[in-house]
Amino acid sequence: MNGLDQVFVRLCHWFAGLFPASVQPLIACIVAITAIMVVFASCFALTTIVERKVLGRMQNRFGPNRVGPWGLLQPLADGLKMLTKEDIVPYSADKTVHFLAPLALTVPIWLAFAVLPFGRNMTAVNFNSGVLFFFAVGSASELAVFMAGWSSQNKYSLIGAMRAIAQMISYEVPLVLSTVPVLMLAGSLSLNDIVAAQGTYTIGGLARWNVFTPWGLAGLLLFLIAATAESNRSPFDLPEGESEIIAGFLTEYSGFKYALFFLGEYLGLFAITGLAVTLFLGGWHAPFQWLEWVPSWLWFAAKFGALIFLFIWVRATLPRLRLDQLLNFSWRFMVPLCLINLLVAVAWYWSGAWKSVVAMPVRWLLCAALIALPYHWLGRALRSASQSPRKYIYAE
Amino acid sequence: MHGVGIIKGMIETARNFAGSYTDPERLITVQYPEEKLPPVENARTIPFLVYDGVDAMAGLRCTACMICEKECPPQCIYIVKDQVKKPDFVGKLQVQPKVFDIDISVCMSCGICVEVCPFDAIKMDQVFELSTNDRFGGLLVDKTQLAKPNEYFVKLHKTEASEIDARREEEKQKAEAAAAAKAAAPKPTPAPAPAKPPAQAPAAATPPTPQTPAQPTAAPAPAK
Amino acid sequence: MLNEIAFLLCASIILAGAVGAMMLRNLVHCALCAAGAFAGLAAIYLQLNAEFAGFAQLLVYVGAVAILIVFTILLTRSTELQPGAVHHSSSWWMGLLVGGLVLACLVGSIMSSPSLVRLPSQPASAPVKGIGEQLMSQYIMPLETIGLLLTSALLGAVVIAVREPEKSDPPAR
Amino acid sequence: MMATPSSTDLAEPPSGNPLLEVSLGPQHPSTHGVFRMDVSLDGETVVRLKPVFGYLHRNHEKIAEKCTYLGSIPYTDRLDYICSLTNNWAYAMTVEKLAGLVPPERAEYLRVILSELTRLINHSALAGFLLQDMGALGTPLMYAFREREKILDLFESLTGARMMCNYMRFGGCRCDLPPGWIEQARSVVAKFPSFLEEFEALLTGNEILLARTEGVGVLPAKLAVNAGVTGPMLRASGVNYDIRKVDQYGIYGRFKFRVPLGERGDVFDRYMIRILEMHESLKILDQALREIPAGPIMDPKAKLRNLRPKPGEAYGRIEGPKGELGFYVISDGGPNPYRYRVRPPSLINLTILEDMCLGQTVADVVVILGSIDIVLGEVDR
Repeated sequence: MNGLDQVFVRLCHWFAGLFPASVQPLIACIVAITAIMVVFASCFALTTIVERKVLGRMQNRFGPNRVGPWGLLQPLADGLKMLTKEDIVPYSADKTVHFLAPLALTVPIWLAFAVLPFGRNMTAVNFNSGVLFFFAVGSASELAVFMAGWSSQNKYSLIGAMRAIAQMISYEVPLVLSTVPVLMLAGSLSLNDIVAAQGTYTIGGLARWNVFTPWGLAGLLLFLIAATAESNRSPFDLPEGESEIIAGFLTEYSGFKYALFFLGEYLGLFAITGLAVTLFLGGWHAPFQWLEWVPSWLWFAAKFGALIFLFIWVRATLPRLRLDQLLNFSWRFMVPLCLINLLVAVAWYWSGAWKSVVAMPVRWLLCAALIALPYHWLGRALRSASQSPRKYIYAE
Repeated sequence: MHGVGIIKGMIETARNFAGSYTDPERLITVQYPEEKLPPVENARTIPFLVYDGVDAMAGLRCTACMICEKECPPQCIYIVKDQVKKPDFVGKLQVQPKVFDIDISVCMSCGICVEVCPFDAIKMDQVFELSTNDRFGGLLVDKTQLAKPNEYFVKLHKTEASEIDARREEEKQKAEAAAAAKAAAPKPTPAPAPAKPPAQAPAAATPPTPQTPAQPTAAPAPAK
Repeated sequence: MLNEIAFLLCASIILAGAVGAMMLRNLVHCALCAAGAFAGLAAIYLQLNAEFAGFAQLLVYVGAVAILIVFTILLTRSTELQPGAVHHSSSWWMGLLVGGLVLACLVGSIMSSPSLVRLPSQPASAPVKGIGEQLMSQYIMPLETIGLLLTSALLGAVVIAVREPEKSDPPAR
Repeated sequence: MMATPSSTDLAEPPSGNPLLEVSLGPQHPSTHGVFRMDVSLDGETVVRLKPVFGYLHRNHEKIAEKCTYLGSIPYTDRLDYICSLTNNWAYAMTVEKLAGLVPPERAEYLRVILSELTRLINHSALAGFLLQDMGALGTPLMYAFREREKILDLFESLTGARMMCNYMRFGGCRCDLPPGWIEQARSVVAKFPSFLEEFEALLTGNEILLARTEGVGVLPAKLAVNAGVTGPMLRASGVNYDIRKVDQYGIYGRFKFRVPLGERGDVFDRYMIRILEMHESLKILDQALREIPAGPIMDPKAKLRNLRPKPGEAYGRIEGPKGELGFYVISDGGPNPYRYRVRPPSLINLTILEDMCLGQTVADVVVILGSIDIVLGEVDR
């Protein structure tokens, strides 16, 4: 059991051991970087094909199935196409900024993977304030999107960039706020500590993941909504809403630069999904004690895959919001709910001292009500006056 | 409760996701080059010229009456009459087309040529893989390319073709009977031996189309 | 040795960013250079083992302040100065004076700082927990004061932003 | 290009910001063909919108004046290429008026059945396209197309073509039903409600759809009437005007169906009216498929070629899926019409686009445009 669980860690140690002791930390670092880049780059390739297939199936189509067996080589074909396409830079574009924007998006996103614990002992860098690091490098993408939109000197790009910045700033607040209860109750900013805090089991053998508490469940939902907005995915894909502003800030990009943007967006999605798994879904821990024999990285991968599927599923179902509705939703719904969720987490924490048979259900009910009622009120306030049930009359 | 509509929608897409694996009603895509839908009898793409017998040019039913050229809405048919006449299925001498071209890049597959043809000579084909690299020459088809045997027509439009064939057969028998009656008076000799190729077996029927009572008023060549 | 190289690298990034922010013609370029300088500063913090300060610098300055600057530039919409025109502010001596004063203050405080005395290197990484506790006990008053100040600034901004449509509403009709 | 603060011909917008002039189209993902809107934006709010069309003009009316009466029928297919059969009907009806032909009973039933099937196609495709414009990534569109495919199969087995049907003739229909068609049509009609249910579960209650459509692009009843708007768009504004009821053309007087009317005239009403109309169409289909008699399908007086109506004029109109579709034909006794004119519902409904869009955002413009339901083939002709 332990062998399979630690197979990658041991492989890394063995490989580093081939080198003199003075460079071993450096080698270990390089191995970790290579592993992350290989795994997530192929994950990107896989996700593009899986996304298109799942979308297709949800729309009663096959999805791509022509290149290779079951269309599995489609990402390769797409990549080749992207690489061989002409790289067009508009005449009036700001060439330097136009060139730097895809780099500024993609490079910091890679850094974010450094702090994610992918399995037992499988964190590249264990920062004391890992969560903060994650958000810090993630915030660079806003600037990159702005650079792309502004430098293209195209009206659609500019509108897209403005939308993107407004959206990302607005949703960064609930994104960070929804993680605060987790940090607070774990008492640490380190992702490893947060995973460890969720690593124990109740008497029934069920894991103590954060998502199994009322505040954790609400927090996960809030986090996922904010994450969708942060990674510009449907229904929050306004910055590149193709039916309105062509492709938003990507309008003037082609070829490899476009591919880099594409890569950056997916990597951003992966990173934030990994963070959601770590913060709320117990990281690499098994949901039940008797399932602990399954390698930890497999658990991480399974949860990760499930969340990615959820994102695809949402994308297949929902229409897009409008910008003012999007911002209203963030400031008038998400942010207050996140703050209330903080209070709920505190209530949950303090009531934890109450030991009784009925304690658990009562606590659950109370905390769930504390979060559900504001949800209802805020939701009602969000609907405009024109949104009331209407009835249609029929003329004979 | 807010969010119920969204959840309902997501259940619907999930149902379709699962359904696309189990329910053929939900996944109706046809994997085109490998599998093709069975042809529909009424389907029409571009016109073709019907001929009887084995020799395509000799057996063409077309009498170059120019009606289709005149009626064609996008004017994609071009006909030149031949000075040499040839006998038709009842043995009557008829004008034949020297040139019969259809520009299928212009043709809009309406089938009006078929409706107005009094000789059942032009019918709608069902081929649809017509793309070519040569957009001018490749899409201008002449009478040799347009000519298809009657058996082909029977294969495509079974109901219509059998009706027409029956009518033509009746017509032919009538004509033969008339010829026999005429010939019986002086001497019983089969007349049309050298002019006509003998393998004109399945041909038969009257010129006017079944449902349309259109009379070939403008037809330069008399049908009977 | 490695440390020195890293420091020089970061310092040159900061310097280049700062000079760019000052000298470039295009305001958006200036803002982007400033963001680069902020990032360099964060790198220096990290090099000093001040993880929290470094990440906070990155999050707040690159993630928020730079964006804010860029947004302001875009909303005021004069991204490019007239080419060729030399811009001499009439109060250039005032700028010089302020710059000199700031420099003097910085030099004075650095020179009088006890940290100039080289001590044997100490691994003084401030844990996040420690920072939090200090903020909540020793520095509670300054923290609260800053909070109050920022809140009032925010409210003021909201008041300014809200007033505009009211003013322009009557003529629109 | 960056926005320039020039735009001298415009009044300063309320916020004092310079306007951003954007040309949406003619090559834009959601202009439903080649349609252009010159939009002036204050931020994202539309302060001026100028529709520009004509990119798909192909001289339909002039061609028809040079063509025989018969030769124009396939061209009418290509007006509104989603509903070729209703176009056929409107034109055939006009010429029948001109030439004094009366289609037999069976042909009238066939026309009703085919035009109601066309209405189903059009409305479901419209709802799909509307949601596509709203950013729903094609899922509703694909569901709509899945059902449309079944109806197109019916069309193909009857008329020989899926979209360019070219089926109706002056005094009747081109050919009779193939065996088994009625049963096939019945089964399609029987299954359609389950599709509508699925569609409504996916969309009608969806909070995002409600937020995007309610109160957006409101068209007051008075403005709608003054602008000559017809069809579901007019009824969504609450005006009871359905030519099937007003004229009772064909044999529509025999069927029992109701006309749903909207309350507020916003995009949601326009979406919902179409869904409700599909339910009513199913009722008509149900009755027609049950009652269709046997008999001839052509007026014996009708002749296919060389139609030369007596000199005179006629205007025939039907309730097309998009609104009042009318043909105006003047005959001078010759083989082709002296004057031929189409009243395209898409074009006339499109004319009030600016009135509905002012004060809304760019994102709303595409949704409002989608809710008008235009086909550029008909707008530009």
